[in-house]
Amino acid sequence: MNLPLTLRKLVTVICEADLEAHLVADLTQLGVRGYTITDARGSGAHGPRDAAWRASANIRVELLCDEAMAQQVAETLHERYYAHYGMVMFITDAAVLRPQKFSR
Amino acid sequence: MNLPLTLRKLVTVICEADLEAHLVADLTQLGVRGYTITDARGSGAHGPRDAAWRASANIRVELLCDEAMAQQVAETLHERYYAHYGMVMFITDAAVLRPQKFSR
Amino acid sequence: MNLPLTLRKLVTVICEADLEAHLVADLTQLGVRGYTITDARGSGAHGPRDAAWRASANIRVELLCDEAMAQQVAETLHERYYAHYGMVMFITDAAVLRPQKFSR
Amino acid sequence: MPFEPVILFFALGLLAGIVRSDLKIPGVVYEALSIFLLLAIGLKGGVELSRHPVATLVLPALVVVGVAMLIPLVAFPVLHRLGRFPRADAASIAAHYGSVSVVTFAVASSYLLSRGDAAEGYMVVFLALLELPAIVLGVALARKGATDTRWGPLLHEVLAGKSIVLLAGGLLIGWLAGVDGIRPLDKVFFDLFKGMLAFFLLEMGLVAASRLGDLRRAGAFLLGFAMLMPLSGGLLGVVTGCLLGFSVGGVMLLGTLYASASYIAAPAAMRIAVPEANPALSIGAALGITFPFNLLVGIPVYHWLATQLHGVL
Amino acid sequence: MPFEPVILFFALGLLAGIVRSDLKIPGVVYEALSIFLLLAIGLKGGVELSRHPVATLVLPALVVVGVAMLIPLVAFPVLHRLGRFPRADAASIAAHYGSVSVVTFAVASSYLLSRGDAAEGYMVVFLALLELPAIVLGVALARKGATDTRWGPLLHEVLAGKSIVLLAGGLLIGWLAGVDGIRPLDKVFFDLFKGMLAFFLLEMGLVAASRLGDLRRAGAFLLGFAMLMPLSGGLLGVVTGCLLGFSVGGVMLLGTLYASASYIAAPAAMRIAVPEANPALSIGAALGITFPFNLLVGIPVYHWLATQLHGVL
Amino acid sequence: MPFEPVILFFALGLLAGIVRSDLKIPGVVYEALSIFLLLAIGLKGGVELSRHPVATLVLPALVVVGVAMLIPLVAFPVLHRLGRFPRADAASIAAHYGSVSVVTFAVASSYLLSRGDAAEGYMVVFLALLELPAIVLGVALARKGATDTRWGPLLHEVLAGKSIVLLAGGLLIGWLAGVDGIRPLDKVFFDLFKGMLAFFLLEMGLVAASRLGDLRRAGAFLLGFAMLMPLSGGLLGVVTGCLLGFSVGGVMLLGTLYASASYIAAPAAMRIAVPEANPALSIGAALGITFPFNLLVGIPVYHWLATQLHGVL
Ligand SMILES: Nc1ncnc2c1ncn2[C@@H]1O[C@H](COP(=O)(O)O)[C@@H](O)[C@H]1O
Ligand SMILES: Nc1ncnc2c1ncn2[C@@H]1O[C@H](COP(=O)(O)O)[C@@H](O)[C@H]1O
Ligand SMILES: Nc1ncnc2c1ncn2[C@@H]1O[C@H](COP(=O)(O)O)[C@@H](O)[C@H]1O
Ligand code: NA
Ligand code: NA
Ligand code: NA
Repeated sequence: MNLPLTLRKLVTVICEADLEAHLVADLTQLGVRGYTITDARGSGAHGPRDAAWRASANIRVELLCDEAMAQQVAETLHERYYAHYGMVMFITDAAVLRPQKFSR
Repeated sequence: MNLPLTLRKLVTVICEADLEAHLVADLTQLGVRGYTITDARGSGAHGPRDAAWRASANIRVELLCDEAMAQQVAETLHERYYAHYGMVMFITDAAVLRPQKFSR
Repeated sequence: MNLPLTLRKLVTVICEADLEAHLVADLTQLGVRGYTITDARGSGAHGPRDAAWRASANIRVELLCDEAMAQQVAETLHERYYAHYGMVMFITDAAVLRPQKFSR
Repeated sequence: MPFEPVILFFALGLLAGIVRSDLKIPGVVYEALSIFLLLAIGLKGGVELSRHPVATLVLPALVVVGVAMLIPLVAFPVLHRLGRFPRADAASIAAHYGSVSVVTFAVASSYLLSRGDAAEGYMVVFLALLELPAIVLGVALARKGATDTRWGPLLHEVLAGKSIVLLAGGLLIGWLAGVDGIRPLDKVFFDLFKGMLAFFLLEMGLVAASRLGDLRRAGAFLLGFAMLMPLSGGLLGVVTGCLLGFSVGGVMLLGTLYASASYIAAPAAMRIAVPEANPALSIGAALGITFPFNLLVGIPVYHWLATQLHGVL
Repeated sequence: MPFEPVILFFALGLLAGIVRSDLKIPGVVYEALSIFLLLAIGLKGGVELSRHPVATLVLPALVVVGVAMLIPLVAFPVLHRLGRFPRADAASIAAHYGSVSVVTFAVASSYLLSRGDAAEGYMVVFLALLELPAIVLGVALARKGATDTRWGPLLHEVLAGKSIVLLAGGLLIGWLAGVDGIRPLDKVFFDLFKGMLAFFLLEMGLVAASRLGDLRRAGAFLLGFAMLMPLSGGLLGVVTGCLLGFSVGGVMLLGTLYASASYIAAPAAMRIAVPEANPALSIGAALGITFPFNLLVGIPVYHWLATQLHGVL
Repeated sequence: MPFEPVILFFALGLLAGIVRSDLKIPGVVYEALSIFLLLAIGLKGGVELSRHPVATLVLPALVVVGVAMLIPLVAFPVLHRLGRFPRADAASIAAHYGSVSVVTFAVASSYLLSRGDAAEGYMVVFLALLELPAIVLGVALARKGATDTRWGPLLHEVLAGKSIVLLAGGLLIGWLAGVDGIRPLDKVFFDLFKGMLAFFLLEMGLVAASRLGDLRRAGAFLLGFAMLMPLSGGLLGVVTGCLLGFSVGGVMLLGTLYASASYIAAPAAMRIAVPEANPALSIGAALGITFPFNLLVGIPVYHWLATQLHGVL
């Protein structure tokens, strides 16, 4: 391997589209330096969500960061949203080229 | 780490959009409790699929579950679709907060 | 486990939508046999990208391949795009059913 | 009872959803159509408004909004005490019914039009004004006793929400441009209105079909509420309109506004402000029952009420 | 030979695709336009139907559908025996050609209109009726001998598929509402029809361009089939139409229906019901060859045939 | 100074963006509207062109394009020397200002129309011709001395880009079909034009609002440039138009073309050809300042200039 790869965390959050602005505000406040959002639909404990209109649409948010931030994001979202909103979060390892870009 | 994380499986399936209803029926029948779908395009052994119309559109299905279910989903989809449809599946480890939500 | 799973690499690239045709050409030239693209928005070092029009839209490209190809793709994209474009890349392990489909 | 064909599009969508057709109208088309309808309604109202001295509207507007607040104030105890719904759910549903449905208003206007009846153009102003207050009231009811409600973000959420921005923006543009200024835009915003409404109703039918399951779970009390509440609201609106001296058409439209339940602004706002309320209940009732009920039964009834009570009161 | 400008939009799309332009029409626009066209065609047909006693259509409908079944029954052995296509592919292609193309029908109607020719309004009913049976037949041909075909899901797939739901729904709404009821919707569903068709053809051109590669691989036999089959089908339709006593316009439209190949309902249904068939072959032929062939050559030919054989037969 | 209501839609979008409304127009709607506008403008120009002997346009076209090249050739040193922008940025911004904005042109045409003024229909041809050369020049300026520019892909990028394909394709279709051939499409492409433009401007306002932040960082020099450059370009266009003997309307439109800055073709092309240039600068200036400046101030000024200098020069 020529390019050195470093492990970081990839946090993926799937939740109601109505939360987008609030989630982005939370992430920004936590000091996150980047994120990626795609539109999604799905099904879960809160029933089917077919994205036919905004009230039934989901988003899928991805966030590359270091382990401490991943933990902080997980805690914050867990505390603020898990009780009342459709939300699923999972964390995987991901190898990146520029570890400093995803640290703080 | 304050919040305890448990490892589960993340199954990702990429396939022809025409299969969506059938796939969802399969997953429901297998007892899956949640899934997430996004629209996609791409290319593979079945040629380029540019999503310009439904016949050339793909979907990307994600499914958090335990290992047994992941294996069962992989087997079922493999058996039903791999022979004749454009389909790619891969499984990764993912850490989740509520393991019981993704078990059965 | 009945179906044998083999580890391959999943390369995910998030970048400006304007690069799509060029990226696809690069991947094809490198001999990649398949990829998947979804539309995305997000934020990063190059500021917020809200996908309100093409100039501010992102794409998310996924690529299952073997380790050597993953390294080659990472190098090529790093060399051609990292200096001047909004681009993030990360690599994870993924278990697949047909390893030969994602090798070369 | 004259016949309004746009309702058939709603029925078609409902049917397609029930038979699990693969007919799907993409979410972005829903978005685009709702932007079109809100803007067009605003523009139309603004043009009408440009013919009126705005100052004369202040008093009726205050009355219209004030009386409308009775709706959530009555709905809340009915749901909470009688219906035994948790405080949050009762407040959220009350907010939906206190606020208004733009599409129901559009169908009622269209109903009037196809009968050749006129109505005060400034009814659209009331439509815009009625959107917000019931939502604020609903949050206050849900939060009673609690002191941590962040009102700033909530007010911003609704006031800067797309329905207020487009309705009020359209009103302003229509008012500034006037009849002549808007004329070059008539071909899109007025001529296409009814056809676009038909399309939107097709989508609403599909969406409503996917809500029918929620309703089965919601129980008979909510079902009854979702039909009696609009009838009571409609009567209140008709009486208020008569007392304010509106034309028969105006009276009927105010009845419809009071009777209708919001499913654009209210669901989004309540989801954030009262997260513990179950949206399946409020949206299921407003969209699954009250919306079709008003289309099929309510609108003709409010019209009949208007003709009966107009002049008498 | 009069000139139909909407075809130029197809050519522009094709050209843009061939020079690999970055012009892309989003998939949701394709969806929205196809919903519009299906609904508008259904409505138009329904309005026409409301002027006719429906009972008189039963017999011609049976004949039209019955005779149309000859198309897949002839196409299948031609492809399987002569063309040496595997059973599944031959059956799938046969099903596409036995079913009908809504857009080809729309262009043919538009061609008639710009010539000032009239046609029976109820031809749309045949359009809706012809969609399904060839698909069922195609599946039966593919599955011959096999006993495990799940017909229930297949019938549901097509009958509850968006093209039948919208065509039949439009027909019903048009029929119920009648000329006067539909009038307020004319500005969208009728006035905009041709422009929307032009847009859709632009997209079809882009899609067709991306299918040209498939065709090169498909070989000369399929290429020839994709031009001779519509000509034969067109002749069959013209003869049938003459014997049923339709007007010249009606005869020409029936020729076009028989000649056209489906690329909305059939591909989706065959993909599920006969998965081992290669969609590149059927869609490549139907969309890459037969569709443009009918636009450029077929429609004028069927019109000429109709004028020649009408009254003679 | 007459009043053009479509500008109010831009203002509404800008305002909605500034107050951080949740009003979002989906990206695909932006795409669909821009395809509509480009095609409609092309068609309109093509129809006009079909009334003229094309050969007489060759000379004026050469002059119009040749003189327009002065714009990037002046803008580049101003930005690079005076403004101390890096070579790549100076060249990229110069390319944007040398190229043209389709929507600005549309608003100017609409401005003329609502005043009842006529203009040469073939101005659209100049619009299409002016899109490309400044972009090529900009790349050459950025790459001066470098020998590794891959011109092939760049030319393909612009020539096969959606704006050229749709403008040129529309021109050709309009020209081939002529007034009568296009008439059935008028209901979509001409009647809906202004309403669609209003919608598009609403979106542009939202997009422009999200660019205001970039501008604050860009500094006063670029701000001044983004207003003085269009005024100078506009004057150059007006003088050129007068010398070429165009009508007042044509003179004003040429002024607008010269004054306008591209934000469809140029950003996409420069992003690929000159990646080291910061798009926030060029798009921020072109869309955040020059576009609204031209709408509010520029267009009336160029019209005034045209009336003053026409006949005098
Ligand atoms: N097991 C799962 N796997 C993947 N996605 C899920 C899963 N469960 C829920 N989701 C997604 O998360 C959203 C909210 O989930 P829930 O809170 O369970 O309703 C759903 O609409 C799905 O899109
Ligand atoms: N190597 C790959 N990496 C990522 N996605 C792939 C890959 N191969 C195929 N795909 C996706 O899976 C779909 C079906 O693949 P295939 O069956 O190979 O045609 C393609 O259209 C792609 O979207
Ligand atoms: N830390 C991150 N996590 C997830 N996505 C990111 C991250 N940083 C950047 N991105 C995505 O990559 C795009 C380009 O990133 P950048 O080059 O940092 O501007 C952004 O618009 C985001 O969509
Ligand atoms: Na109400
Ligand atoms: Na046929
Ligand atoms: Na310019």
